[in-house]
Amino acid sequence: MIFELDLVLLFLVVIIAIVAITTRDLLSAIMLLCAYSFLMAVVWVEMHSVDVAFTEAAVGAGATTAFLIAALSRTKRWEKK
Amino acid sequence: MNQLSVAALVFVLFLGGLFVYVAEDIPAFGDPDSAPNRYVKLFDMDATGLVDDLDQGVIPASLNAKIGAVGLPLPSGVAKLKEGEWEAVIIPEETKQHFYPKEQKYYFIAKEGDELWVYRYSLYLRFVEEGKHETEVPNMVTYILADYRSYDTLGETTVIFTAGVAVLLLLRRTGKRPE
Amino acid sequence: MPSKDTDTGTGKGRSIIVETVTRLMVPFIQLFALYVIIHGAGGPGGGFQGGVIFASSFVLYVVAFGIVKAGNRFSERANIVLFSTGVYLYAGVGLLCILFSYGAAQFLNYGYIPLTHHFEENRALGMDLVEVGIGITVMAVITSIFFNLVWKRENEEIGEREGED
Amino acid sequence: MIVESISPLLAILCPVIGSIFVALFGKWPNIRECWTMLAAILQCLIVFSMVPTILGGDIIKYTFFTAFPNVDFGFSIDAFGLIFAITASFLWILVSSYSIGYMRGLNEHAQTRYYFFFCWAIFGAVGVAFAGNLLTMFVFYEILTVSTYPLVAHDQTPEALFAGRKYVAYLLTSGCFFLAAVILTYHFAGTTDFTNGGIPNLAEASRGALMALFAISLLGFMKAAWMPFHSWLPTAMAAPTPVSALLHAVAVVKAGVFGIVRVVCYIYGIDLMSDLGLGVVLASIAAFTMIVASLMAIAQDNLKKRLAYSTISQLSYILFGVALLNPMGVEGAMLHVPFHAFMKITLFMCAGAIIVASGKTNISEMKGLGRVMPVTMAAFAIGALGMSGIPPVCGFISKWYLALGTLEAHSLILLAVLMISSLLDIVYFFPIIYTAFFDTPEGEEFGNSRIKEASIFMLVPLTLTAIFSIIFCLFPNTFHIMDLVKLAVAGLGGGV
Amino acid sequence: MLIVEHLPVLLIVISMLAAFTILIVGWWNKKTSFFISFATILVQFVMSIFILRHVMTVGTIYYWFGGWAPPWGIEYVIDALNAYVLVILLALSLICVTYSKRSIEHELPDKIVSFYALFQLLVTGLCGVTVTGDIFNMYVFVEIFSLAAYALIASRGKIALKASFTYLVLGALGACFFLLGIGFLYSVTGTLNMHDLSILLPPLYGNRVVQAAFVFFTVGLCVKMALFPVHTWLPDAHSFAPSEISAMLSGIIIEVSTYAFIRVCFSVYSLEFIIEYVPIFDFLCLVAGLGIIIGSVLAIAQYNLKRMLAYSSVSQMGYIMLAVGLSVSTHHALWGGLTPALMHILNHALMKGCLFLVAGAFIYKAELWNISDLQGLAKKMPYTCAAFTLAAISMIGVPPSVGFVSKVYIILACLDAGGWKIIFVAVLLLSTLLNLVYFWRVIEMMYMKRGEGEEGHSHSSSPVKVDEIPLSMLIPVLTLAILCIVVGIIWLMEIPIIGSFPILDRVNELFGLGVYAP
Amino acid sequence: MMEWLIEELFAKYNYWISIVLMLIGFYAMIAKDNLIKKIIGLNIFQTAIFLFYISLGDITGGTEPIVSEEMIAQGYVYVNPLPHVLILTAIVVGVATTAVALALVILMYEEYGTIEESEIIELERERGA
Repeated sequence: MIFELDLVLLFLVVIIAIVAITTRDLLSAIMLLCAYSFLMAVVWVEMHSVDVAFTEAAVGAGATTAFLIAALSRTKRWEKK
Repeated sequence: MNQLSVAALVFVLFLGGLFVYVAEDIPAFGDPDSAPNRYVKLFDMDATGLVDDLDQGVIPASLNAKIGAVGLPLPSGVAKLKEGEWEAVIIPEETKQHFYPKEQKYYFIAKEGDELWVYRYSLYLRFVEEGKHETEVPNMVTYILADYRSYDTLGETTVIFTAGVAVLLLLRRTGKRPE
Repeated sequence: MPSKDTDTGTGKGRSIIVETVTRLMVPFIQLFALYVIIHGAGGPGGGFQGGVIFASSFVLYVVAFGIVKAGNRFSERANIVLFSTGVYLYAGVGLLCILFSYGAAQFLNYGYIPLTHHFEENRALGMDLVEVGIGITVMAVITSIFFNLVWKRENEEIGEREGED
Repeated sequence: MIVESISPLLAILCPVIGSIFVALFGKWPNIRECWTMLAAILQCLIVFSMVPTILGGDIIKYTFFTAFPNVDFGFSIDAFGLIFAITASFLWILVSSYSIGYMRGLNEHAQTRYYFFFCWAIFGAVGVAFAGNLLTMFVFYEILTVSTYPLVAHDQTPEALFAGRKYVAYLLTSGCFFLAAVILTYHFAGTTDFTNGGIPNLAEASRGALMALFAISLLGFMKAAWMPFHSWLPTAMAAPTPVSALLHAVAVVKAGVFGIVRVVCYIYGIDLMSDLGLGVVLASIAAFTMIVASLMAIAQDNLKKRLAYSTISQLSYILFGVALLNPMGVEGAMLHVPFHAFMKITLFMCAGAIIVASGKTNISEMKGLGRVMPVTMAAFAIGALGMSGIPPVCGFISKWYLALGTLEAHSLILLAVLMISSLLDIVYFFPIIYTAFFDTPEGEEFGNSRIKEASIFMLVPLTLTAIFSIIFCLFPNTFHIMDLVKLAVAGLGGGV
Repeated sequence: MLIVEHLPVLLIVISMLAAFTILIVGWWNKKTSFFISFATILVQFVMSIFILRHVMTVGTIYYWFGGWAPPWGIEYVIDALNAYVLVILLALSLICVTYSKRSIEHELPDKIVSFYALFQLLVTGLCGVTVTGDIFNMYVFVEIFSLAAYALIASRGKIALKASFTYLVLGALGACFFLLGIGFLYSVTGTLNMHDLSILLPPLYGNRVVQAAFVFFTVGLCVKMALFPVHTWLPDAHSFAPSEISAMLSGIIIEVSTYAFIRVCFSVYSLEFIIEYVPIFDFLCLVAGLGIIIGSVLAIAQYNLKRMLAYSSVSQMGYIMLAVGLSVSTHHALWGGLTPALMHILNHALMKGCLFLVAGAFIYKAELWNISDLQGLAKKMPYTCAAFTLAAISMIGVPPSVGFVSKVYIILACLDAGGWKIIFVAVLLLSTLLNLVYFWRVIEMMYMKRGEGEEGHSHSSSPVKVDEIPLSMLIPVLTLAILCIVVGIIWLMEIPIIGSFPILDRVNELFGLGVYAP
Repeated sequence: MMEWLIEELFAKYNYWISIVLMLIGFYAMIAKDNLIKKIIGLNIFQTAIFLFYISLGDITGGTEPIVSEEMIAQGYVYVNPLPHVLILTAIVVGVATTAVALALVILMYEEYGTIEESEIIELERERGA
């Protein structure tokens, strides 16, 4: 565990999460969620849980994002208000 | 700012307060001796007259009685680790031999002052030390996932199956596709 | 109405480069997925991750070629059979343990499946079987969910038209 | 002595089996009504067969099962219960016969439903009479309430629906209080069995708790129509007349009064009641109801409404008697249960006969009716005389005992109340008799004598009850009623 | 070969396998899916009765998955409580699946296969939650049945989608809290087995993490069981789901969540913790009391029949939780401890199951959603209406129905608990009155209001033609209605047969309830 | 104060971050009107819980839980693999929930033409009236 890297990544994760729920463009929110998942996966690799990180990268950043984008393609891209 | 977000903020603050209240007692991050990672304390008892018995591999009756009172299985033998520290194992009864774990490291006994502190080893220990021999698989996560807790994994697979059927039910293409 | 830039439906604006690269990539992705499934015992990975990666190859195919073409090449019936096959494999292995030990062993006690003569190796093989089962189910389900999410009613007409070509 | 016997079960099963056959033969009116009559007669015979045992000083018991420790779900029949059971089951026969005439006469709809729930109502009423403890009583009490709803709302007109709704609202609300009373009694006393002289353990509870429990129990018996919780009863007169007759003069309201007597005499016991000073409370409620209901009756022009208020007033006589907490008073009260039933049912049947024969419901329209319907009006006159306490009709006897009771209680005020109330009874009944017999008829119908006496099915029962009302006065021990009452009162013990 | 040892797992696994099979076989022949589902649930039901018998005669069943001893592997533990809930659960599922044959063919003709697959998965999940002895395993199965329930609720489309989504968000939130609770417990004890947890926790009761975990479990499960302040998902979800699913939701799903709550409270934690460290039960009583009143009041305001029943469920959950809340302060052998709560779990399943199925029958027959549509229906559908009346009368609490029995027992428990809890007697009585108001309205509408075109006293004019629902729907409805009365009498009779007191006594004994004197 | 900062806030920074993330996700789930945003919030919430679990299993100076003879020989400590297993399961549950939720969202869009919760409620009210 590299403590400084860990801290920086986690702060980045928090910022991305905040931006993801505040942005009005849903597509970018989804991409931010993807980035969030991916960074989280990096954090986990860094915490020695490779399997979980692998899964999160495949599922959180991959499958979930694909699903969200698929759903978005059939609904609206922009949030109201 | 609508009503809902105010309510949500209140909830969030409440939840945050709860977390702050809790945080003090959560084991420190990365602590190798925390409960999930090492052992959890069961009880302590007066050590007088017990140390010799333990050293000779005999389990004192008073210790046994106390463990039994808690409701855990009784140890079958004790091995000395070093001065003031012992380890107790459980060997299953003859009738239960087809259950896999043939010998279980279960208790950790340490002498602190004139008290014996009895700990229960965490699950971690067995997974790390015995898993490889019991399953012939090097990846711990895999063997816990697919063997020790395989039933959870069956459940998990059923969850994803359920999701698949659920989406089928909800969104199935109604028209016939040309083949 | 859906906005254009997120439209995966009709496969408008197809690019020859993307298509070619996808054609090249898909087999490799699938190979890698198989590797992950099989290699789950020794390193990171396993049925679940492999299944998702396998499914992602189909996702890539959809992105490159559009849902209509992908949908035409994709048998839903086979997919639904795969849905169940994976879980069958898992639960079946579990039940076999009971059967082969004449009720002495418990559900999912892999050691009792007489694949080899060695109890521990049986366990390892049992786990591999189970991982394969997970992989199949996850692959089929993720693909199916993705296809279902993307597929629009309008696409059916387009699909029919293209089918006639 | 306690006699274990299956006869209460048989008695209670009669209406149930009867109702099944009624439902099965709904398509054939004659067979259907035969079954009703058969069940009624059979039940009455079974009930009468218990009289010797009870007169021998025994108690008949039948237990289904134990619901809670010390609370059996079962029957236990003593003299008082038997009086009520005799009244209800005997009058059922007469009312059944009367119903046939009434329902056919008016060509009513949904007659099968009517007879079906009629059976169930009797089931409930006899169950209340036989109940050996509060819990059992509660069960039958609720069955009675639910099964009478379809009868009250029988007409299905908005008015009848309103009446039904009001009826259910009042009575099931009071059912809640009854339930609370049952459970609280059990909580305090550890049992809910009716015990001569009251449950001994109950006295150990605190005064306040007992007071509150008594209030809850009273609220639980809104069926007794004591004021100010009486308004469901006049409204419920929207029901067909036989229903009003049997259920509102006999089964339902009597079940309420019966319950209060049970609570006062067999749960609290006379001694505890006077210790707590609750007799005064009950007496004042009863006195208030007697006077006010009589006054309200005077104001009614609708015959059935007037009878309804009269019922409210007369029921309070029973409460009044019990509230005196002395043997004479209780005796009067217990006698008033069957006597009032016979008299009031006569009156209601007459009212019904008038409706069927002439279609008249208001008193002011009945001028000269006595000339074309002499039998009916004569019976009515007998009933009215009895109500006012004039010999030789049985109302006199019960009132006599009540008056003796007030004297024994050394309370001139209560005697005065009784007297005033009787006077008011005369005031609201005599105009009817006068109008019917002595006023000159108006309108043409009388001239052509298009109005005739009602059918024989109706005429016979009402004549019979009128005759019985007189017989009860001349021979108070008919059906051993007097013996039973004496036995019941003697058993109460305590200060009695 | 001791088959009975394997019954708990076979119960779950055949259910799973049936779900998988339905999907494949149904692809070729739609009709088979019903029969597979029905047969499976029937077999499961028989198994569950065997399990109950075994538990009552021999003792608790333990099952170690993969042969791994408990703290390391997953364990199934079946004691009296599990077995009791299991039997109720499968009985109602059996009835619902019988009922569903015709109604699903009518309502969702092109989705039969996936409907039954999901229904089977729902049953699997519920059984899994019920029999497991491992807290994380419980979470997994909670998710299985929740996912199945989300999809089943939404299967009718339209407004049901919104209802289902709300349920999904709240349900997922609840599940997340549950997961967090598990994490907290794991962080201080390092184990996931319930029995193991109950051994390791007592010295740690003062630990804030343990207390917070309890709060998380409570909140998470309260969402799942729709206790009053977090009931908002329930009315929509119950009213717009297909009726057999509404019956399952009201009759079983929220009850199984209650079961999970009881399990966590008394098996993982203990009486000592609940009384001394986090005295949450008094608060729970208050909330439940509030829920009883508010649920009933809102039910009165509804004009849609199923919605009214849904609000009534909110109020009935209040009854159950009130009884659970009182369980720690009562100590009479008969109505102490969990007895009233467990009684009402069965009773509510019977009554509400019946009511929802009848409501479904009206929809099946003539799309009658609103109470005002039911005018004079009793002549057209006499048996269905009779069933409704019986169940409604039970809900009101007229003796000797099941509703009456629960009410008596809960009131006795209130009195036993004493102190300020006596006010709940008033709450219960008031709620009875409110029940009366909204159920009587329906009964009156069905029986007493004249249908259109019906003249005054006209029994001779053409009688309304009887137009009943098919037999496969009628039999389940009537069975439940009759059970409402029969079970009520059985409860009162205290006779020692399956489903009566010995089981509940065993449960109380297990948790040390009913005799505890504070 | 300083001590508290170091011991509670700093030494347990992982927990704090995960708690903050949970709160963010929780807030989004309740307060956001857009249905997809709610789902995003749900994902953030779940992932935060996963982070919490993974942090529990970590051991300072530990190594990946893949057994090899050399590493044992060199005296490495493995991190606790059990939370990883639990989280693998939980991730799957999360993606399953997301998929069903998205299916519902799509259907709702087809039904109502919007994915804002308040608008859907309003439309529904209009239909009911």
